[in-house]
Amino acid sequence: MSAVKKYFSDIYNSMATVLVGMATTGRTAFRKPVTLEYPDVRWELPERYRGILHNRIEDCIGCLACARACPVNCIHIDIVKRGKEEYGVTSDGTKITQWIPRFDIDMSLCMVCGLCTEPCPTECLTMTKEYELAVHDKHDMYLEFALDRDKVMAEKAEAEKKAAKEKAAREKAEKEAAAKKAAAEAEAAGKEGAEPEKPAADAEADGKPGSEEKKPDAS
Amino acid sequence: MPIDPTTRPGDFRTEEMILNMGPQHPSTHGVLRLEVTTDGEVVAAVRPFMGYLHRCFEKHSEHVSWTGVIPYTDRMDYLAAMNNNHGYVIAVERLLGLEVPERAEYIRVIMAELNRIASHLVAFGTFGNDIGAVTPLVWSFRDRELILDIFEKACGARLTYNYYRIGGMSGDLTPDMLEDVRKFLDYFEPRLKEYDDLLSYNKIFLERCAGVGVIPLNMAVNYGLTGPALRGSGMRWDLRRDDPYSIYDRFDFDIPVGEGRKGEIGDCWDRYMVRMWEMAESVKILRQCLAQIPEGEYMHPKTPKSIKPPKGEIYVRVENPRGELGYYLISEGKTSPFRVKVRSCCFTNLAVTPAISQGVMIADLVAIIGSLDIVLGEIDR
Amino acid sequence: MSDEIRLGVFLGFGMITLVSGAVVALARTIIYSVFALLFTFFGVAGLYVLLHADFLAATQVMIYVGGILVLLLFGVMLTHKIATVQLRSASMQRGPAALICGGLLALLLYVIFKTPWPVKELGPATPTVQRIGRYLMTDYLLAFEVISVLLFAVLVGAALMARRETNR
Amino acid sequence: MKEWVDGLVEGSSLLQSLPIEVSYFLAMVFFSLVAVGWMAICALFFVWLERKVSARIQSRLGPVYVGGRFGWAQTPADALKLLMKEDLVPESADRLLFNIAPAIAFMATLLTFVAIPIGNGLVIADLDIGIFFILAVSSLGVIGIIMGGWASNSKWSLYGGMRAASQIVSYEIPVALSLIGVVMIAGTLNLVEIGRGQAGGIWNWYLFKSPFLFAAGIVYFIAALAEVNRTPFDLPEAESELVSGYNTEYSGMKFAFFFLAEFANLFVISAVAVVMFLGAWNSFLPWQILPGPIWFLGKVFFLVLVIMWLRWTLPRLRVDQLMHTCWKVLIPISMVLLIGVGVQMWLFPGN
Repeated sequence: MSAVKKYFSDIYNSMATVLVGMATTGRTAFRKPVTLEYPDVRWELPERYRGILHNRIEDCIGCLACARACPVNCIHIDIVKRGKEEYGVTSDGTKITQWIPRFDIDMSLCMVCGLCTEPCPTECLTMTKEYELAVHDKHDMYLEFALDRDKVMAEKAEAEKKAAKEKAAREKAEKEAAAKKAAAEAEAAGKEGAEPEKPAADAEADGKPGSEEKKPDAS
Repeated sequence: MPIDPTTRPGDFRTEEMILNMGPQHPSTHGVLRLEVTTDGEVVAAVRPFMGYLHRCFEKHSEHVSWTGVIPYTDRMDYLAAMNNNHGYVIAVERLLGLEVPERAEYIRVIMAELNRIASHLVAFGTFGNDIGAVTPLVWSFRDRELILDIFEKACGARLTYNYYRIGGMSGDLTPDMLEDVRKFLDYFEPRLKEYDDLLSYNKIFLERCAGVGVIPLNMAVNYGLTGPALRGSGMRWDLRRDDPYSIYDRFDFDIPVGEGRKGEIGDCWDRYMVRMWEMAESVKILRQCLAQIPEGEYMHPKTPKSIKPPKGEIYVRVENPRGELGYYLISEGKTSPFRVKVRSCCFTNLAVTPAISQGVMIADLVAIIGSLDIVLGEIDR
Repeated sequence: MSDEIRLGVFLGFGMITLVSGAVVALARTIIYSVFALLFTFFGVAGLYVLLHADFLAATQVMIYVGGILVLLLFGVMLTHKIATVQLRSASMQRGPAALICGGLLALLLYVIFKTPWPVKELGPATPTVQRIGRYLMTDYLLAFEVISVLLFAVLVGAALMARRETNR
Repeated sequence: MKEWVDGLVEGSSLLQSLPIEVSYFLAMVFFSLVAVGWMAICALFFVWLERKVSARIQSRLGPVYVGGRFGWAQTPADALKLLMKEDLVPESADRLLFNIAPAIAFMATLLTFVAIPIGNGLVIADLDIGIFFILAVSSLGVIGIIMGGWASNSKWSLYGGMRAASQIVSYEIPVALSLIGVVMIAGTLNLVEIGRGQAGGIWNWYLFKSPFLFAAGIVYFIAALAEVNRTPFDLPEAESELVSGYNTEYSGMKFAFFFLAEFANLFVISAVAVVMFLGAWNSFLPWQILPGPIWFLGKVFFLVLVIMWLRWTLPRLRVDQLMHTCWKVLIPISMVLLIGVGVQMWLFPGN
């Protein structure tokens, strides 16, 4: 008899649980969907989000702590010490004592663990909120942060040269003007001469290239 | 064809077919390959093959710093990365003899239990998908996202967290994150009932799971099963209670075990249901954590910058969502470990498959694999 | 419908039936024979429709195609190596076979042409279902019941065999 | 159709100048195209509906982007994509059978569309054996599925084909048995006649005419789900077990044919349920407020919605349980119900 009972209770159970399940799904159907329409609406990323790496090279002192901490060795840094030459200070006041000709991060190797950002003493290596890592060429994943020092130096030298030249020119002009002025004053005291124009070009070259300068480097 | 005179009617000689299931197959949970010998729809023998996701974790660990191993542990059981981290940092801290601040311990437990819920949610969803219901999968991922949001706020990542550090955590849990956890728990508890309505007690689901893939208790012990697979077979064994690590001895929670309510003890339904019940227990633990969490440091202030544990070796095991995860570390006093050996729970759990899947149907095989809830990242490492 | 169209449709269905029947007999691959049988049944069903026996045609399709053909396919697929597509059927002793078939054909043709067939003008189509039902329950009840009992015995036997195999 | 063509010919001088055979032929071609178009529209709409329903059930949005509002152009776009895809035939497949299998599956469904009345007399072929014709022709589809499964020369496909064969052949029986009750009460196999018999209010619908027919309606619904391979009976294409079952190896246009046939079958089983049990094109009040086709399509879409709702709720049965459900539950019950209907007709003749 129990077999007969089981037969009918099975049928009843199937029907009943199917209806319970349908009620559950039916109720959900009238709830608000949770979909975020991604390209149009974007998720607000939290503060600690670990996206693509970025290095503010101006603040980097080349201590190699990040490269040592990286478990996959995707940070390549070259440092050169050039005697006592100064390379300026970081924004928090640390002296930069070495030239960093190469600061490359291979994002295609990086596993975005964030271990490299923790030991950074000047907090110049950070993880941005950039998470759309797809690129068309894998070399685009190879980020080069180092300033091209030679170029910078050349620019600096050029700027200095230019400045010197301008200084000389200005001095000359001033001298001429002074002479002229003196002459004019001597010539006609009541008539006022136009002041010599100030050279517009900045003396100090501020032509630092963009920090995210990319080069198709096969490395 | 000459007929064998000894053949009696009914003694049909049938030919067995070898079916190659995976490594690319919807229900093998990754890149598991099963060589299934089938007799029609009936499985005669199963041979699991793995190694398609082998990444030399153990060897690699010998070449990175002690801290550098942590992100690699994330990638073993990628559905329970927090728990993986937990075991490893405990092992290194014991080598170092480092005490972890109280608050850090609480954060660790909160994270581990949240991750246990997230992991069990995936298990629930994928198991439903294996049985043929797609909606549980989407629902479980919908709710898991909320946990991942908390993780993302806490550590910045949604899958490979790398949140635990030797000596503490990489960041504190701010009050709004704790509020998020509380909100999640309030949202999540009614969902558990919905999951039961949708799947757990559905008659078709019961037919598919109850009494299928039964692992008797002695077999479970002999095969070294751990976690829900062992508890599903009726053994009340949970490292959080039986070998407490971290601060698990402070919490009051039950250890659900399979009771064979709908079929036999140790069937797929029991293993599945143990996970569902465990989620409720994790909620309990989390509520206690939120009530008790003290103020304080989240990182031990005296954690050495360069970690060099003294010479020695240690074995630490923790209760992962999928079972007992053991770390065996040997230190030579250097900056990187001499040897890291992982006792993988999924690996041992998978080993029982051939033993219990003889004579089942192909659909049952899928259910068995799903109920063992394996993660190939951990099996292959 | 005019007679020319009727003739054309008849010839069309006849061709389908004959050609696919030939494929059934001559195909080297058994599975092709079985699938060609599908078109044979279909052609025959078409001929039935042409004779206003629509119920019979539907029955033909339902029972032969939906049931028997599927069973045949099942049998062919299950009893041979299913992993390979090479299911061949060899034809042998063609000479004697051709002789017998030719004789049979001649006999049939003789019978067909010699029999005084009662020719009747085909009236408009009328529903046949009710008449068939009445005949089955009155005039042909015995045949109907005998066939049912036979089929029932077959069913029981098949179930018995299937059960024994699983108990093995 | 004949009357329609005759009427048209009488009204048009151009058609009168042509031989009547040409008119018939043109009408045949026209109605075939109507059936194909109707089937394609149904299938495309159902695919879209399925996506939306599944999305709502799963807290998602579903297609929103293509075509502006509601993503209505998503399925036409998908269809276009499928048609333009490369036509792949696996190397070791049986080319001939592989190619004609989708056509057979498609044809079987198409033929059933011919006999379904969507309004009072609105039917392409008003057949005296209507419901029997639909049952017979829909059993053709299984041949296409087996053929495709076998010709793919893939083990997964073969399993799918085998499962489909055993499942569909088995479930034809409860489908037919549960429909016979209605045929007995209606006294005709003609679908239009059956539909007319249910006019005049919801209490005249055969589903509510007798408790036995009510149960038979449920049995039909369940069995029909199994016959068109919908969850919880979607074993032939059980994705988590057999990858994709019989259409594993299919892609592009041929896959589209299988897919189209599958979704069009949804319409067929719902339409049959509506005609046989749910009053066809009649409104649930004694008077017809809206045109018949609107009622008919409304009911069909409601049933389709329920089928989709079921699909996104339920897990899948196992093969042996499927057979158990059919042979040990549905067939005995439908036989009992049949006897019940007979007894009812005998006790209350003329009701």
